[in-house]
Amino acid sequence: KKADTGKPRVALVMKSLANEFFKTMEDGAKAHHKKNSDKYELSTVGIKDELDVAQQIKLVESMIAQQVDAIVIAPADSMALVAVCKKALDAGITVVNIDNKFDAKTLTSRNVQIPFVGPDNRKGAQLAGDYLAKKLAQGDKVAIIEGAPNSFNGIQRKLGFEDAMNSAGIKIVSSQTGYWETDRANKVASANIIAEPELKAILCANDSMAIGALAAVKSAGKTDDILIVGFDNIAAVQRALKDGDILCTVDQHADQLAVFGIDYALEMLGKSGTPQDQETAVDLITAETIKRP
Amino acid sequence: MTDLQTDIAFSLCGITKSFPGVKALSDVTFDLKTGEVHALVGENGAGKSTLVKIIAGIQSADSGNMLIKGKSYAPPGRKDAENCGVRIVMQELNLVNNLTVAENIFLEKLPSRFGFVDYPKLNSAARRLTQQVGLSIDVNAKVSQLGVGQQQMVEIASGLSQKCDILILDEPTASLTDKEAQLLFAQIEKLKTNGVSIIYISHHIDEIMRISDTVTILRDGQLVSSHPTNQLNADQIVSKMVGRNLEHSTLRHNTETGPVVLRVEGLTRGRKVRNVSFQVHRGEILGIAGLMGSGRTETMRLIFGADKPDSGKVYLHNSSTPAHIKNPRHAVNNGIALLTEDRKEQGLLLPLSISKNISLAQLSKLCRFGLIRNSEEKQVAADFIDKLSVKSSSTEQAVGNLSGGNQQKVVIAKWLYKDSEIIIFDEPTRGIDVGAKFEIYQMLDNLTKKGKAIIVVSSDLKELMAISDRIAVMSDGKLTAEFNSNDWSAEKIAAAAFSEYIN
Amino acid sequence: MKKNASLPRWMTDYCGMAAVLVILLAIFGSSARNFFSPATFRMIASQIPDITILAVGMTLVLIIGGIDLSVGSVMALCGAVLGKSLVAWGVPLPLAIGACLLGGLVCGALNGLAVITWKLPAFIVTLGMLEIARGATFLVTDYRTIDTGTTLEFITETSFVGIPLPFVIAILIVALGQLVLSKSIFGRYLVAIGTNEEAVRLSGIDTRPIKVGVFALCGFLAGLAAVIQTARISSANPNVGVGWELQAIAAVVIGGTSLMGGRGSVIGSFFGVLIIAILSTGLDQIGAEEYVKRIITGSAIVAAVVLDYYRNRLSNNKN
Amino acid sequence: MKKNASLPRWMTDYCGMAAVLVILLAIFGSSARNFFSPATFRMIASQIPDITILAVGMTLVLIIGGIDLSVGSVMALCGAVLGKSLVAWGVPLPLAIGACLLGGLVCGALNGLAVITWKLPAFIVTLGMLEIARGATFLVTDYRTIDTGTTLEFITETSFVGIPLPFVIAILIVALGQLVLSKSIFGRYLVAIGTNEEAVRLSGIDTRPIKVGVFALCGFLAGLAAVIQTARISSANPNVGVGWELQAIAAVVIGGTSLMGGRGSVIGSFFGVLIIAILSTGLDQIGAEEYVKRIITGSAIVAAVVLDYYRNRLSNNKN
Ligand SMILES: Nc1ncnc2c1ncn2[C@@H]1O[C@H](COP(=O)(O)OP(=O)(O)OP(=O)(O)O)[C@@H](O)[C@H]1O
Ligand SMILES: Nc1ncnc2c1ncn2[C@@H]1O[C@H](COP(=O)(O)OP(=O)(O)OP(=O)(O)O)[C@@H](O)[C@H]1O
Ligand SMILES: [Mg+2]
Ligand SMILES: [Mg+2]
Repeated sequence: KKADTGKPRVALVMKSLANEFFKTMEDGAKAHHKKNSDKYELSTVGIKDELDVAQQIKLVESMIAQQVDAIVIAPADSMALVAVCKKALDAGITVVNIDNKFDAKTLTSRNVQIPFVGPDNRKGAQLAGDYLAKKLAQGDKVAIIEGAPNSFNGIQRKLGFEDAMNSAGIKIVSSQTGYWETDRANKVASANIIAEPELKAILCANDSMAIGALAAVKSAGKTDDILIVGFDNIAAVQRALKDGDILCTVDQHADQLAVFGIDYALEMLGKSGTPQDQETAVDLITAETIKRP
Repeated sequence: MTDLQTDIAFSLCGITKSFPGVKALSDVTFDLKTGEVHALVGENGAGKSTLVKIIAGIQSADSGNMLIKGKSYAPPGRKDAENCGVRIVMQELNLVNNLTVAENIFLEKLPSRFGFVDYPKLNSAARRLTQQVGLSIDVNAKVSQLGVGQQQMVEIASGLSQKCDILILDEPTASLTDKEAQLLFAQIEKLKTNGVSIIYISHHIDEIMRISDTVTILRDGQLVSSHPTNQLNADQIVSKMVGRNLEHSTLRHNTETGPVVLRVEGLTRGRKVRNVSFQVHRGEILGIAGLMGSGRTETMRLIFGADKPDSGKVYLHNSSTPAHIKNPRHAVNNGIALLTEDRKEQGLLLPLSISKNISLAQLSKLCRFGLIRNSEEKQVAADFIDKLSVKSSSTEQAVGNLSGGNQQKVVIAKWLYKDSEIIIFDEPTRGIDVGAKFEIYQMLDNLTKKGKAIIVVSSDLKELMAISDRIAVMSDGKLTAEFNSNDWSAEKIAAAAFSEYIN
Repeated sequence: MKKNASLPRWMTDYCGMAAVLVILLAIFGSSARNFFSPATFRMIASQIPDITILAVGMTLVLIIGGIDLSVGSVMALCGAVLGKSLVAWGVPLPLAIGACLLGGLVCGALNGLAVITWKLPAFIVTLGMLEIARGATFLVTDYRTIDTGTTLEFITETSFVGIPLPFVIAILIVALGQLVLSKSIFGRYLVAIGTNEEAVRLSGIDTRPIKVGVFALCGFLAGLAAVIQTARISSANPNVGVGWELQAIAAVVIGGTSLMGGRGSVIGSFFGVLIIAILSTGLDQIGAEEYVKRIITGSAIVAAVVLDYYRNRLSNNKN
Repeated sequence: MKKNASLPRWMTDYCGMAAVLVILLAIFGSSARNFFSPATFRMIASQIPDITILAVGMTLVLIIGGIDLSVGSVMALCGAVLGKSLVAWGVPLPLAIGACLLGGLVCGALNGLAVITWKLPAFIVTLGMLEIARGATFLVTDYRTIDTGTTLEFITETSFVGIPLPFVIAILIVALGQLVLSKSIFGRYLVAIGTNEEAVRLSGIDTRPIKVGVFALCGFLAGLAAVIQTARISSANPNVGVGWELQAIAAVVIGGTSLMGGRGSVIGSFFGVLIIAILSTGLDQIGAEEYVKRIITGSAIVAAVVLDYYRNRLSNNKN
């Protein structure tokens, strides 16, 4: 069932193509493919935002229709995509899960096995939270700005932040969604700052929201009092990290995430047997780690 | 006929109705006999439409009561009135443009089977009705494709579509030509013999004299008199309406016309306007006569640039090069004004005030530093309200709340304020009362004295013969004849109007 | 002359859109791999039923001169109700589906009632409902996707002569919608209200129940779409349907329905849905970049209505 | 009598909304901590200028009976152009701002031109532009946030007697907008076109340049909003402004502008923006759950227009 060229065809099904993080992921995959163009063919597709589950199902179906050999998917919903991925498996397609882990219960209830290759978001968030905790004292007050409701990664990161704060005895006074957006986060952060004058830090579930929180802190004139934590290590926060405006962020190597998945899929194509999950690295990024070459 | 008591089909007593700023009706009382045509006359804004709307359940009275065949009657809505046997054809068109003629005629009672419209039945019933009123069009045509006159006839057909005991006709002939009016009178005659009572509103006194049995006269919302028609003559009716005697200075003998200011050559658009040529001089009134749908309105719209002609040229001020009038703005800039026949759809900004409607075409004159001077604007409006005796509560009253005739006066005021050189009036006196008509004739006369060139399109032949210097006649899109005041007669004009339809 | 006038009318009404479809198919057929495979068409048939059903409801609402911005949220809410009743509350399937449809009907009727009671613009009422229904969805689902397992799979797996049940339902609804619109008294009143509501009211027809009815119907259809949509993704996702209202409106307008009311066609809307579906499937299959997709989709929406303008001019000139 | 009629008119026009504001302030003042602090008002003043400016443009577009769904995307595109010119292309600041404003003007003018050339509904044209401008934004930014550093900070940091520059600009635009609308010929034409375009055309006024002008102005204001928005978050985000068009429309309609055209007020829109801003700030400050926020926001949007209905009835009865 190989394509005319004889090379395996891998489809990378993304959660969103209109977002920096996923763009980096896609670019990484493309760069990898360029280097290894003799080994496989790659097509990348994605939905316009992370909300349109039905559209992503369509994409998987359309990949099944095109009879690709492997699908590497960052599912927009950890349950809703399981059924269609099962269809792909039934059609003899290799499926690898990246970025957003499928719900374990759903997988077992449908009796499918799809390996997850990716970072542990909760662990990453905890790393950042622990680093922040060192700068704070017990009983200090912080706020969390969450990702979009129902987003698996958003929930994991929130949980990671909470783990760190709880173990350090720091109080979370507010936890509201910023929908991953800069502007929304800016407004929530501004409100937090006013509602809680002793606020010491804002933990944001991604860097776009950290940028919004930073703007809020600046306009409130509290740059020295409130620390900001982000996630993803995007290009736009590099300056803020260096200047210490943002305390730290977490790098889960977006450019490599898809590549790990593709590699794993290619590896699996040759083999049979029960695939295992594979965890990838998450690193804490601070002003110091940046300055290090 | 039995005794007098049972003869009364309907009576109303002490009807009073106020709107913000106006008392439209005060204490109106009269009886309607079975099988009579009861005419309701009065100046614009006298309250005629308001009164019949109350009878038809469209508006409710502030006080007073009504009786139908001795039983108390206070319809909360039009449907209830219809259930009591009262139907109305309203003054303003109320048709659904996107539906067919047949659907419009039977809108409230579409024949159906299992919730689905029974089209064969609907169309044959509609065809019968349109033939009765003399409307020779496809009942499957959309109403939006009809001219105003034809739409008026659809309204009439709709009014006749169901059986009723009392039929109200509010200015049904305002945009009909004589031919259609005659057919309507025949229908009215037939209904009368079937015992239907008819309330008939019109500004045409001759019609009233001809078809009505009783005339009730309203002035400023009050009942002035109610008499059998044969006890009155036309002059008496008019003087009771306006509350004074009108001097008749109707005929116009202004032979002093200047050079040609507008020359139309070979104007053509589809079948509706075919190779029309004519010219108008300074200080002259050119009347345009023709049957309904003969293309008069279309021709005027072409001259004004509201529609694009297929071919033909318009020359202005004796120039030998044709004027480039591509849109109404060019026309207005070239000193042409057009009073459209459909004031509601094309002439007025109904929710806006009188003053804003009058100033619309000439705002730059009211401006200083790019800002409109409101006091000046109101002053201008007040002057015109005075000059044209527009019945209104203030210059800031919404035009939509004025009576039909007064709305027409506002449109006229807008163009008078614009002060163009060539003014085209399409049915300028549609819905205007006798008194005001004479004022408008007077005004037209004054305009010619100022050297304006005027074209008047009218379905009222008598009116045209009274005010025009020349009359051009259109028939089925062609200009078939031109008459001077010394050689025209109603017969000749009618013959020319029919000429293209015969054969 | 009558025959002459009505035949081209019918043809020009849809042949413009059919032409667009053919062009799209030709473009993608030649540029996307395996585009002309039965799988592509099976996929489209399985994917458009929900949006088609929404578009039918939207067509009727637009025809009376209204708009319903809440269909996407209401669909999500109905799906949530369905999922929650099945999974958490253990309600039997027919009852759960009934609750789902009823939920849609109620949301729609509330829209309609607000519109007639306070004479509010439908735009703002349904914008409010968009937020409220989404909030209610979050409340019902606790922001989490509800896995409905295999309970609803029978819906997508039943098929008639190879045509999946949802597609059959959608086609039936389109046919029924068109029939009601063009032949029934209710349908005629919709057109009449959209053209000149005052005239209809003055004819002694109470327009209010008709308006409430249309909004309720639109909500009910959103409930039906929710059943199909939930079955298709085997789960009730609280974020589903965001932006679907605009997609439905775009399809309906491409299909020739006027946003000003008074003119429209359900079959046209179906063509509109097809055009958008094929465009988006095709762009996905050729693997176009997101920005390219956006620009092409936007241009295509405008181009389709521009085409309609020229088609109208053409057919008017012929007459 | 004339005086009597005009004084209450003026007062009732805005006092309904002022009452809503007072109620909101009272509720949040008693439930949110530190709500009545200067910081809250400074924050609101720093956050509403961009949406206020969008709302002014939207008001004018709605008054002519149009709509502009593209303002959010166009703002994002303008921001992207600004950020990219500053950071990647090293364009001097005034030029970059000029390019940003020009970009908005061009997008708006294109909307207007499409509307008049093909007589299309503004809804569908601007829906197309919504997609196209977003696509163009992705193209310009390559989907990435552009950090504008401190270049634009002077905009947010300049202030006059304690009032930040963006707020001053927004207030000026509101005042100017209201003046133009109620006193200038252009403004009068807008109202007239929204009331009965055909009558305006037949009064010898070419409505087409006016319509293009309004859309262009709305686009230009989106560009201006982009400058302020980019300065506020010190970066150009390609996903900014999603859904802002509906937010702006909601504010404008709450402010008493009719979606049918012909009636509206810029000052009213400003009140509408304030109501929505205070509602959302208040809900953020009390830390309400997301579903509560949604339900309250939706209900408040509808409630505000319902209130307007009763206010109108009240003031009509008084006359
Ligand atoms: N809805 C309304 N609001 C305010 N005033 C109104 C309203 N309807 C009618 N009027 C006023 O009531 C008066 C009577 O109007 P009506 O339409 O009954 O006059 P009419 O006799 O039919 O006149 P015409 O011959 O011009 O049709 C007029 O002064 C008019 O301005
Ligand atoms: N918009 C339109 N679409 C199709 N046909 C039209 C339209 N407007 C007018 N007509 C038709 O064109 C013909 C000429 O109409 P026009 O209004 O110019 O005639 P008219 O002489 O002014 O008569 P009327 O007394 O009806 O105003 C009529 O048969 C009319 O039905
Ligand atoms: Mg009248
Ligand atoms: Mg005419």
